[in-house]
Amino acid sequence: MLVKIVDHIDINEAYGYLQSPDTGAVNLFIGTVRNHTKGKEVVKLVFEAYDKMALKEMNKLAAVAKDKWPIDKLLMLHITGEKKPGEAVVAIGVTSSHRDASFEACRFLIDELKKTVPIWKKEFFIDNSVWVNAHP
Amino acid sequence: MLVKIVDHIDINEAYGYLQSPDTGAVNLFIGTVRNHTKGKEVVKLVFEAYDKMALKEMNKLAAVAKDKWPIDKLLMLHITGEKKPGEAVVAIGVTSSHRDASFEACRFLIDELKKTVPIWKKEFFIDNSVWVNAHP
Amino acid sequence: MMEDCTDRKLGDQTKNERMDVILFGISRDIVGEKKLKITPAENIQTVGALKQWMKQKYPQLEKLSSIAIAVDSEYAEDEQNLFDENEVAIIPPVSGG
Amino acid sequence: MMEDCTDRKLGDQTKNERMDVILFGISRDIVGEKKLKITPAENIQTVGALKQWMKQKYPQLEKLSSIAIAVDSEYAEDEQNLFDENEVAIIPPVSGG
Repeated sequence: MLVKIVDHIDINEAYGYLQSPDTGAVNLFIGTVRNHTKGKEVVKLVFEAYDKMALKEMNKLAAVAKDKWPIDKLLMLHITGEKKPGEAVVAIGVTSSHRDASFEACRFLIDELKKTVPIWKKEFFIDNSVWVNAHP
Repeated sequence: MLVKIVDHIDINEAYGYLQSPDTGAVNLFIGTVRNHTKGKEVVKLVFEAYDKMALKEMNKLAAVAKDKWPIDKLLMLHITGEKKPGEAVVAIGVTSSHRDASFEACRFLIDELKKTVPIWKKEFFIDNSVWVNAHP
Repeated sequence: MMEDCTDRKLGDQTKNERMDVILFGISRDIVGEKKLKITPAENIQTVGALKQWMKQKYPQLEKLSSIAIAVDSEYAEDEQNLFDENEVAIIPPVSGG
Repeated sequence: MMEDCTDRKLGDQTKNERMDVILFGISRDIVGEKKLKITPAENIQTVGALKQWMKQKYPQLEKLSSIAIAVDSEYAEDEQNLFDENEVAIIPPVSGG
């Protein structure tokens, strides 16, 4: 299980961790910065985390997933700092003997991460910036 | 759209193709060789394909997926030849604005590939070998 | 007119003296060849007839989970006619991925 | 006995003259600081009381989609008591991923 807050996500490293001769199915989800949101051009994103708590919450989710599905390897990486369009901000990976489990667990982890893990994203447009989800 | 029969799958290259500044969600499924099946140790797998037809069928599936989901980038790679446990034999990737679409389309493509694409896998054990799925 | 047709047909048969059937995976192992040459004397006109002929000649094909025929690299129904210019292949149960 | 307790309580108050509240994202922007120091004089005993106090002091917090409090880096219910040794943080709506 590899759960980390990092500066940069390296896909090769992530896959290297997930690859296993014991199991045949790897599902990897990568969230990247989009160059637009609601019709406005996005210049960059800045992420900050309550690191200690974010790691705790991510580890809780990983434990729930391991209870629900037969998982061989599990990876959750989230960056903090500044990222430009196209760059990876989150990587979730699950290796299992069954592709059902790898898809479902990966989906569960990214969905739940977005709900509970204390990480915040600020979108920078050409003329202003906003904390995403802050207001209804 | 990148649909290919290859000798070797390079995850970094695959991700490089899927990464897009326009869309935020990449789902990548990688199937690898398992070192055991039904309790028997697997030494290697050998894949062969009816290349021309396999590519046609893969492209048909890609077209169906593009009709069903909003897809920005789509990748289907399958190897032929000999692979050892841990090595990647298939990579399916879908990039979309929505993670729903990326997960669902990726799942659809690997499920259908296994059903219709003319590729055959021979499992080599220590003492014998079998064409997978050949017999009931 | 009729004579013209017959001439052409005979001419074609001379040019293409056999149908090639491409073999993969276990069906290649069973037949023992990558390509099977079927002479016009066998008079195989449809996909279904080819399947029947193959299963009779190679009874081990009968034991497979399924067997399909591809014509010009597309899955073909039993009713489909076979022509000399077609590329024909036996598709045993697939196992990619 | 009663005197002992009072002594200890006074001693604690002297040691920890304020509660630190860690701030992130938009709540940090609203308050204008990374850490808010709350004196014992405010007499905030529970998570719910802290929320109320924060919203009164910084009315813009009221406009957020939600606001949670973490105690020792765990989400906490309104009823939970706050102690001097707790690490307390305001959790505005999360937006990771």
